Amino acid sequence: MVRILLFAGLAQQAGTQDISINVNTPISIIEMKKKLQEKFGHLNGLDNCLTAINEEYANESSMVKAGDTLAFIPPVSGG
Amino acid sequence: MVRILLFAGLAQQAGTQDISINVNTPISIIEMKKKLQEKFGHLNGLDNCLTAINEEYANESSMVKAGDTLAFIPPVSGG
Amino acid sequence: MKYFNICKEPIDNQRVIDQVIHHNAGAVSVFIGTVREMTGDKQTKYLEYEAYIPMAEKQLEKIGEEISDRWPNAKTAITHRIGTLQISDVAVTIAVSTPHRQDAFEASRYAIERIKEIVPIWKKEHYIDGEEWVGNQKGTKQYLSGYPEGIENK
Amino acid sequence: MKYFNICKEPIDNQRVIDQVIHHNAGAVSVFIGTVREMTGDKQTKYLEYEAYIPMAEKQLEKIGEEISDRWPNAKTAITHRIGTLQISDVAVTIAVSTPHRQDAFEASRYAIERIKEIVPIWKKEHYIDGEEWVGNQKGTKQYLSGYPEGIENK
Repeated sequence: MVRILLFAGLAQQAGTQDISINVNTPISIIEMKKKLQEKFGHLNGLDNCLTAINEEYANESSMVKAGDTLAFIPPVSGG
Repeated sequence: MVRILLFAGLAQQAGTQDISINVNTPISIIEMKKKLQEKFGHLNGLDNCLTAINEEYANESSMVKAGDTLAFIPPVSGG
Repeated sequence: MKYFNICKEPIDNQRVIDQVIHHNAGAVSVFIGTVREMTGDKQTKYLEYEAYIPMAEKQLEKIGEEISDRWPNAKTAITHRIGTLQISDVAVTIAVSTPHRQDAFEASRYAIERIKEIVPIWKKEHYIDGEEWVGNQKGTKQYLSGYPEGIENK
Repeated sequence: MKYFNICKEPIDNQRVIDQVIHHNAGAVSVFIGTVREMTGDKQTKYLEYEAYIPMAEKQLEKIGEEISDRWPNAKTAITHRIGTLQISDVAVTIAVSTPHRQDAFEASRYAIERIKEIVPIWKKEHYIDGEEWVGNQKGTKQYLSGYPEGIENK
């Protein structure tokens, strides 16, 4: 299982912040985005948001494997 | 009487912070500096320090009269 | 208290300041972000901040390291509050101490700019007449590399 | 408490900060000057500050007015301590609030630079091996006009 974290507008659209998705072999973040859209329908901002694997920024071609935590990070607005 | 205030190194050299000097008619700050040097001998830094009359910066040709407070202000170093 | 901290309670500014004062500091520049009521003609009722807490604290720590790289004698502490904040509440307190004042100002300013770039914290404005997540949620800004500015693939 | 204050007791930073926080402030830049132990290879034991108190408070107030002229929505509070200060003690706390952060940083920095130019406060360094009044007491700097920079004859 890969733990998926959603925040801000993404979490609001999906109606959840924290889900798990089963993966048998490592898959890229791009592929995981497709899985998410299958599950939740179109999520505004998913395409261009940042991502982090295990709390470190990653890019779309980075691979996630079972046990990883993948976070989708909309444009930040702290401060 | 004109009240004279001295600070920092000037007060230390003169051995006092606060003295009064009698004036019958208004005199310029330049003249008052001469009176001070007569009283205390040479005071290092008196020539080029700033001055204030009644808590406002003044210049050497400004006149002081009885009832005024004249402060000699060595280069400041607050902060 | 942690030097790089996400908290849910009101921020104690003095505690953040105390974390950076030491015998060879001569200057402390503190930046405090507070909740402002008016933005243009929009009136804020209150704000909500959300964070990816463990990663946000790591990114704050990274900002502290970047500051130490650029200003070798600087010491940094940052606390950001999340949850519901009312008008005038403190959202973030940054304190940077250095031997001399110019560095303190520059480093403190650097810290707030970096927070707005790389720290996973989100602000939702609750206006009198609506609400919105702030930060270009509509997706008009592209992060072509997949990374925020200054964050590199390792 | 006065917004522009010379005090003999330790400075309460939070009280200075509280004086400038209000509903349309979004940013507060605070500058805190502390007593540093080492200056080059000179070791400070403690400092003494002296002020021409009523004039110093007037000049601090003048700095506040200058800031309001340059940054119209800024609100400023400044407290400077005098007397004997030990290493790490706070000598001065400046707080400036503005709607947006850039102005707060600029105004706070402006305030500390102006304090060093026009406010009649003097610092005496007590080093391990001697003491001296700081601030060009030897008289090598000339004030040709009789006024410090930016102070004009009225």
